[in-house]
Amino acid sequence: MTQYLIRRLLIAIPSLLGISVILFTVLALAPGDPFEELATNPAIPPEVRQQLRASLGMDDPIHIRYFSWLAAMLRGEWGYSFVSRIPVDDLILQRLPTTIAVIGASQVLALCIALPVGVYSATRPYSIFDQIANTLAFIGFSLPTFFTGLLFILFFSIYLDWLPFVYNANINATGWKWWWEQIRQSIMPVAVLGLFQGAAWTRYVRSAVLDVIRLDHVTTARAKGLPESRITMRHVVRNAMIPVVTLVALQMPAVFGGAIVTEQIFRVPGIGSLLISAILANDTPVIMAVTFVLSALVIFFNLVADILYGWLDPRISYR
Amino acid sequence: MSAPRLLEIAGLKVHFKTDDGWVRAVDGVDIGVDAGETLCVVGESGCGKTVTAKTILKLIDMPPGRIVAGSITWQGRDLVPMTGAQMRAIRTKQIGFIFQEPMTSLNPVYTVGEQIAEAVRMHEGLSRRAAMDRAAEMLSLVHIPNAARRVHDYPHQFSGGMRQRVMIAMALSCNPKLIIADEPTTALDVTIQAQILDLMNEMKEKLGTAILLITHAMGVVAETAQRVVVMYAGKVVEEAPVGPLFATPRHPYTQGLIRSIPRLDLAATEHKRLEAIPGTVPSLLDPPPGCRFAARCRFAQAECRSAEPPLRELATGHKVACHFAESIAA
Amino acid sequence: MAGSIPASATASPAAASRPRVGPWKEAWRRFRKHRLAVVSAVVLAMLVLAVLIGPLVWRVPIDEIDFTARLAGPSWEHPLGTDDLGQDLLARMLYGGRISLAVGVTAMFVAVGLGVLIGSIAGMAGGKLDAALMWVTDLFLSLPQLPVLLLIIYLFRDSLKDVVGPEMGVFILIVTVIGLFNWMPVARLVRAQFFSLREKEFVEAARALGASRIRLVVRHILPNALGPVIVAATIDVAAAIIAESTLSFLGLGFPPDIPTWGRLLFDAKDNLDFAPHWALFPGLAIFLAVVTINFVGDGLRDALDPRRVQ
Amino acid sequence: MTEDDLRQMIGRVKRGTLSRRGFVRRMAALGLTAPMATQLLAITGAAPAAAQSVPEYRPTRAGGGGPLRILYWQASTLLNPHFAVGTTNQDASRVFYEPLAGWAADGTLYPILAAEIPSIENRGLREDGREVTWKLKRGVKWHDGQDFTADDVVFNWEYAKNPAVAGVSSGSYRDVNVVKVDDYTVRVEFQRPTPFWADAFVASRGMIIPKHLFKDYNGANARDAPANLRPVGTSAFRFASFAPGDTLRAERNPNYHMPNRPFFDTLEVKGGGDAVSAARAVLQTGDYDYAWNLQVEDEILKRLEAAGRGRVNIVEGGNIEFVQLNATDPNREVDGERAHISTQHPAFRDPTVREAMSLLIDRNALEQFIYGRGGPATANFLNNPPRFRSPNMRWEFNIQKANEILDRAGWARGRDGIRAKDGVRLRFVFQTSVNAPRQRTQAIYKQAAQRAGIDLELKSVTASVFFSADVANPDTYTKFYADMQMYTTTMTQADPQLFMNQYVSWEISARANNWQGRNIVRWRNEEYDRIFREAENELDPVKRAALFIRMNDLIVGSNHIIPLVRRPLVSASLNNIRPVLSAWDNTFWLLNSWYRET
Repeated sequence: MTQYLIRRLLIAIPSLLGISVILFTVLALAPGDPFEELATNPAIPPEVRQQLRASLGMDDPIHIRYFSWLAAMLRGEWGYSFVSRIPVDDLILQRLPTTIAVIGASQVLALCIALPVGVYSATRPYSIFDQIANTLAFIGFSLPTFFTGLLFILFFSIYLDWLPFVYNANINATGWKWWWEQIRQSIMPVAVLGLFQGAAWTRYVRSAVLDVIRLDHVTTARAKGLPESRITMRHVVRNAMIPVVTLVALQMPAVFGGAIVTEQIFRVPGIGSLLISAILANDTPVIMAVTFVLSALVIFFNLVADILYGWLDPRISYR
Repeated sequence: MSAPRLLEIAGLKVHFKTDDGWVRAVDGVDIGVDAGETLCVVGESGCGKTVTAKTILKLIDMPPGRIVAGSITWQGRDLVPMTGAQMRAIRTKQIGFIFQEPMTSLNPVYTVGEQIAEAVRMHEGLSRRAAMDRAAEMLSLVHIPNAARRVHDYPHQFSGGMRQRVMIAMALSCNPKLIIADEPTTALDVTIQAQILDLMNEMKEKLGTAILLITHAMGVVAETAQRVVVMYAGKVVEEAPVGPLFATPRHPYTQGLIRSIPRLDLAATEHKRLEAIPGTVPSLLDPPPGCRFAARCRFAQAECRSAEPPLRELATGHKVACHFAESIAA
Repeated sequence: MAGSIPASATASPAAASRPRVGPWKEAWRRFRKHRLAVVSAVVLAMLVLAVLIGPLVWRVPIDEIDFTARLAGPSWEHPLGTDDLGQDLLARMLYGGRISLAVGVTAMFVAVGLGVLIGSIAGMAGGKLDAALMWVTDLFLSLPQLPVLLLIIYLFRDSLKDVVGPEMGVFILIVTVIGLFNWMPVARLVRAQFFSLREKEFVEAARALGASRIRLVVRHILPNALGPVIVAATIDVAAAIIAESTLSFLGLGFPPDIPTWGRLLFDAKDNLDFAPHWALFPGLAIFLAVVTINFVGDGLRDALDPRRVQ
Repeated sequence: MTEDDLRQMIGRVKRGTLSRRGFVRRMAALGLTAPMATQLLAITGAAPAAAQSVPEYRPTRAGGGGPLRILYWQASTLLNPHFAVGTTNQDASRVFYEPLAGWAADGTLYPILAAEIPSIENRGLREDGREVTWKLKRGVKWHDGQDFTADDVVFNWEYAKNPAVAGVSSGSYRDVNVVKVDDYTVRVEFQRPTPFWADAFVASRGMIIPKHLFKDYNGANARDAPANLRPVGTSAFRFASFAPGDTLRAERNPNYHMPNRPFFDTLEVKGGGDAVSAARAVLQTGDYDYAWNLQVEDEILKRLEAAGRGRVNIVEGGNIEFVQLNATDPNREVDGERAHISTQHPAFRDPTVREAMSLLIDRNALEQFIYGRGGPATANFLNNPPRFRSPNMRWEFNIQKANEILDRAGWARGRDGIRAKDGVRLRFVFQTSVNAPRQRTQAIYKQAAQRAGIDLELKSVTASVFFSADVANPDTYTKFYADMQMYTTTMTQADPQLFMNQYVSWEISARANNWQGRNIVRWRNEEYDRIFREAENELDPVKRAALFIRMNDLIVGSNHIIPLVRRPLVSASLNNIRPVLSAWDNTFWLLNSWYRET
């Protein structure tokens, strides 16, 4: 097992490097300029911008810039954002809690919807519940998130005026008041994302359970005189969880990447909106750092998914 | 019959709803099993033998299946109206079941010990440790080598034959009075088949468990059965002790079955082509009136096509459903 | 022990009670049973028809600016109302719909095509090639879509414009980029299918019969992998339509005067509370297209997947 | 209005027979802007502006006002005024740092760290306009308790002009010399007579940073100073916390150097999102007190205001949204450079075509249906300060006339309806940045042009790409690789000198200067160059105003520049909030005097 792990990690290193090279060249070639506003302000003499770009080494050839970035990266310095001169790791760490809180909560909500509904509707195929759940699931993941987001704001914030729609990262209340405010302002983004994700996963769980429910060993279990609920939980769901768990594990990097559109609409200062503003301003260090972490997570969770798969299904052996 | 029989199936009808209408898979079946007896139910695939067996423990999906009529009396109590909870108390506790496909009948993610212990703990409330010990006992009982260690192995670490032994161990784990075996050896190759059949007979001797064996292989019948029931197109056509059935089969279908067994002893000398029964099984959607074997029966008369032959007892324990059974020579 | 009874060796002519049903007829029969899929297929057909025939029937020009009829609600003159420049929304929806749907479908073919290709190569080859292809998949999974899009549009837009004209040029660009970022799930799916199907007996049997590798893939393995690929394809169409609208959300999509559904929704989002019709109709159109495609996909999967039991 | 009429009126102000406000109003009627008029008075010795140039501050004690919550749709990322690139970062720095003086809305100088406004009377200002002496307020403390002295002011000059620091405010400090007279007096010396002397240490480029925190970072490491993210200033609010790209929080400075100020206890400036949701958060749901720079269709703002919770503030400024017709040919490459200065635009070199283009844009529709109060139509490029606004320019929207002049000039309609002459087709690429009102303007322009046989291909480029200075990127506005383009150019100073250098020939943007030149339309005119040089040293305000008016007439008359609408500063605030706003300075130029009407 550990031998397998080491081998997988060794493979991960070149792929991470490969990704960073390709990413760096894409960014270097892409247009866009972190000093956009500098250009429009007539009062600023042009050589200031020249000087600034030179000081940040933005005019050197690509490979030199890449190796200097890589060297800094290996030393643990992730560099400074061109736009705000703030160390990139501070930027990311600062936005991490919000992203994990909001996007993480939405994934948990999605699971809390998908698992019970998926299993229940699969154990009663073509019942009324199943058809309603199935149709709602379809509707759920066919609605684009930014459309539902807009409708939520229109309905809950403007017409009913229940919920604030501007996300405030640091609320200055304490104790439960803080929690209440936090919940009130996160309900909508979490709901929008959670319902969308939940709908997609419900369908997946249902089909996974349906595949297992017809297998012979389930009839064997029934022949053993086990109660229906026990059969469903221990025998059906336990087997159906194998593909579902791997799917959820593969989805984890998206939690870090944040939902760019939802964060834009609800102004959640998460990693997603940081990435967007950095991309539009071609702020290379920030983009490289965020995407580097993202790709590391993608590879890491691929490994986690495989290990989970092996742990859950004894038939898989690790050579 | 003096003491009530262990199991008495009377007039059982089980129909399945499909897009094209109701399939009358089992259409009035009477089968009885006595304690400690091995009864074989034989017939071509699709004659309703497996449905009958599974209906005893209500292992068929309802819907689309439905018990239309008849009763299944087990030790004096009719199982048909029983609730789920009552049925569960009987499954494996009193009636064990062995499935046809050992490769897929065990849950791949639990060890064989856990799967056996699960039934034992359910029915006899043993602690985890005691149940696992019982499982190890059962595995050694069915001749699985160093059972104490292998009880912690997973199903995919066993061969097909071994897995069927595990299934047998599981079925016997709560010392049931009757074991229903639905074609237990069909999926196995011949050498393993014999071992499994011997094992089941050994279990019968040791534990006094009655066996209801479902098969389509006349060889298996000859090898293990004490009494035989022959089914055709959802009905019982002949019932007799094994000796008289092979010696003096009364129903033309049974005669056809017996004649179509390749005879090794005669093969060297007579070079006869194997006999086959012409025609195919009638559709169970709208079965023809009268005797269902009429279309394929050499002796069929007009009456056979109109009136349904009742199951008549020609000799003690030997019943036949054919108007002209007496006159048909062996 | 003794031989078992073969099912009657000679099938007599009377046996075949039901007419010989070809696989496609069977698939159509099962598809018909999935009521919602049929309804969706009809709605989808109407949508496509409306988008194709519509502009011929409803001849109002798409960019006729009429300040007197600004933000008017649905009326006889403007069945779907007007936007803030008084342009007729029905005409714009019909014209834009043609592009949105085309983007969705073409991007899906690009994504599925690439996915199936890479998936099957990885599935069949295995070993080093498989590892390399999976590395490429991981790479694309972690590449942020936007900078690549910015780069590709910036690099190729002018050259493409001279060749095929501005609108078609951007169309090809956007379809390629969306396709380039949606093939990975399909590739993974097809690869997994290949690994499981490769060991199946019928594949070995075909190999035993001397089938060449390509024939094996095309005739035997791919048709069986069809079910999940179709479902993935339908999801891809939906994702492509949504991606196109997200691109206009950031102003990177088609030129501003091409009213795709995404662009209409983006323009309308600020007036949601005062002129809801302007945002609702494109939003509904996107939703309707996506949900019907998904239902049809689900129906197709039930029809084409032999293992699927009623 | 002749020069001596002017002198006669100034005399009456001195003798007190004419009030200052009356003089400024007459000057405005004459076309003299308020800021220049007051400067005029200052030069000729009339009394400096009294305190009445800003609204009255009613609260009677400092603090107790609770939180002040402000919303920006563009988040601030940096708190050092000398690196503050955009208005967002300048405003964020202004929460903590203060200049010697700021520009009030009516153009008068308002003393903040200065004890008084220099003028001829208090000998702050020398007759020949070559020297200014600032007297500093005494007893002012930095937030960390250190004293504010002249050393800080002199240090700011050294820091700003230091090329290694590469500060954005270097333009205002490079060609001046600053001398410390004593601990509370500083003298600024100019090389040449400078009519617009209030540039160094004033308003957005004049914020003073503490010497004791920045003296070790006066060089290449300027950007790594910790104080860049944890400012210590002299303003009414002290630093609390700062999440770049998201929220800035500050708390009341208890020992602030002005009595009874500030009114509010805490300040929160939230960034991110878009303009419409910012407007909604103030006008509709009232979650925030003030929303900055609402570039939103007026139609939407009017409807949001209907909720009655807040109102829209319009503050006139110098920004202008205009269209440029490329003087050079963007489609021909001359030694690797498109839109090369040596080429001439095949179509736009014909003045009739340019005139037709100016006739085809319906400015009235833009004002009425797109920009509303946020964009009054204008025929001039230079609109503010009012005294520089030329009375001679007219605009007209007349498709029929455009068709006539084009026909007369021989531009015949081809089969496809597009006019052409000697192989040149009137088919233009019209580019701008991604922005809702601009996309609407493009649509309106395209339809009108179509009716006149001219085909416009619309192109919209992401803002960060369009306004980029990246040499390799073909889509930047300075490269102008298109026939027409449209954007807003900003005027940050109350003086047009820097604003009008966009059309002098030595500023033409080309590969040689990495496309840094500000003359993007590549328009050359000897007369324009000559009078621009003259205006740089012209002390006499009346003559200088006339020069700038002539420059405006020259460039607008050529129709290479088609001004569309003025772009005043638009913001929203709750009904009970009393902000102090000015177009010539940052939003928070007088944050200490904001209060809430209870």
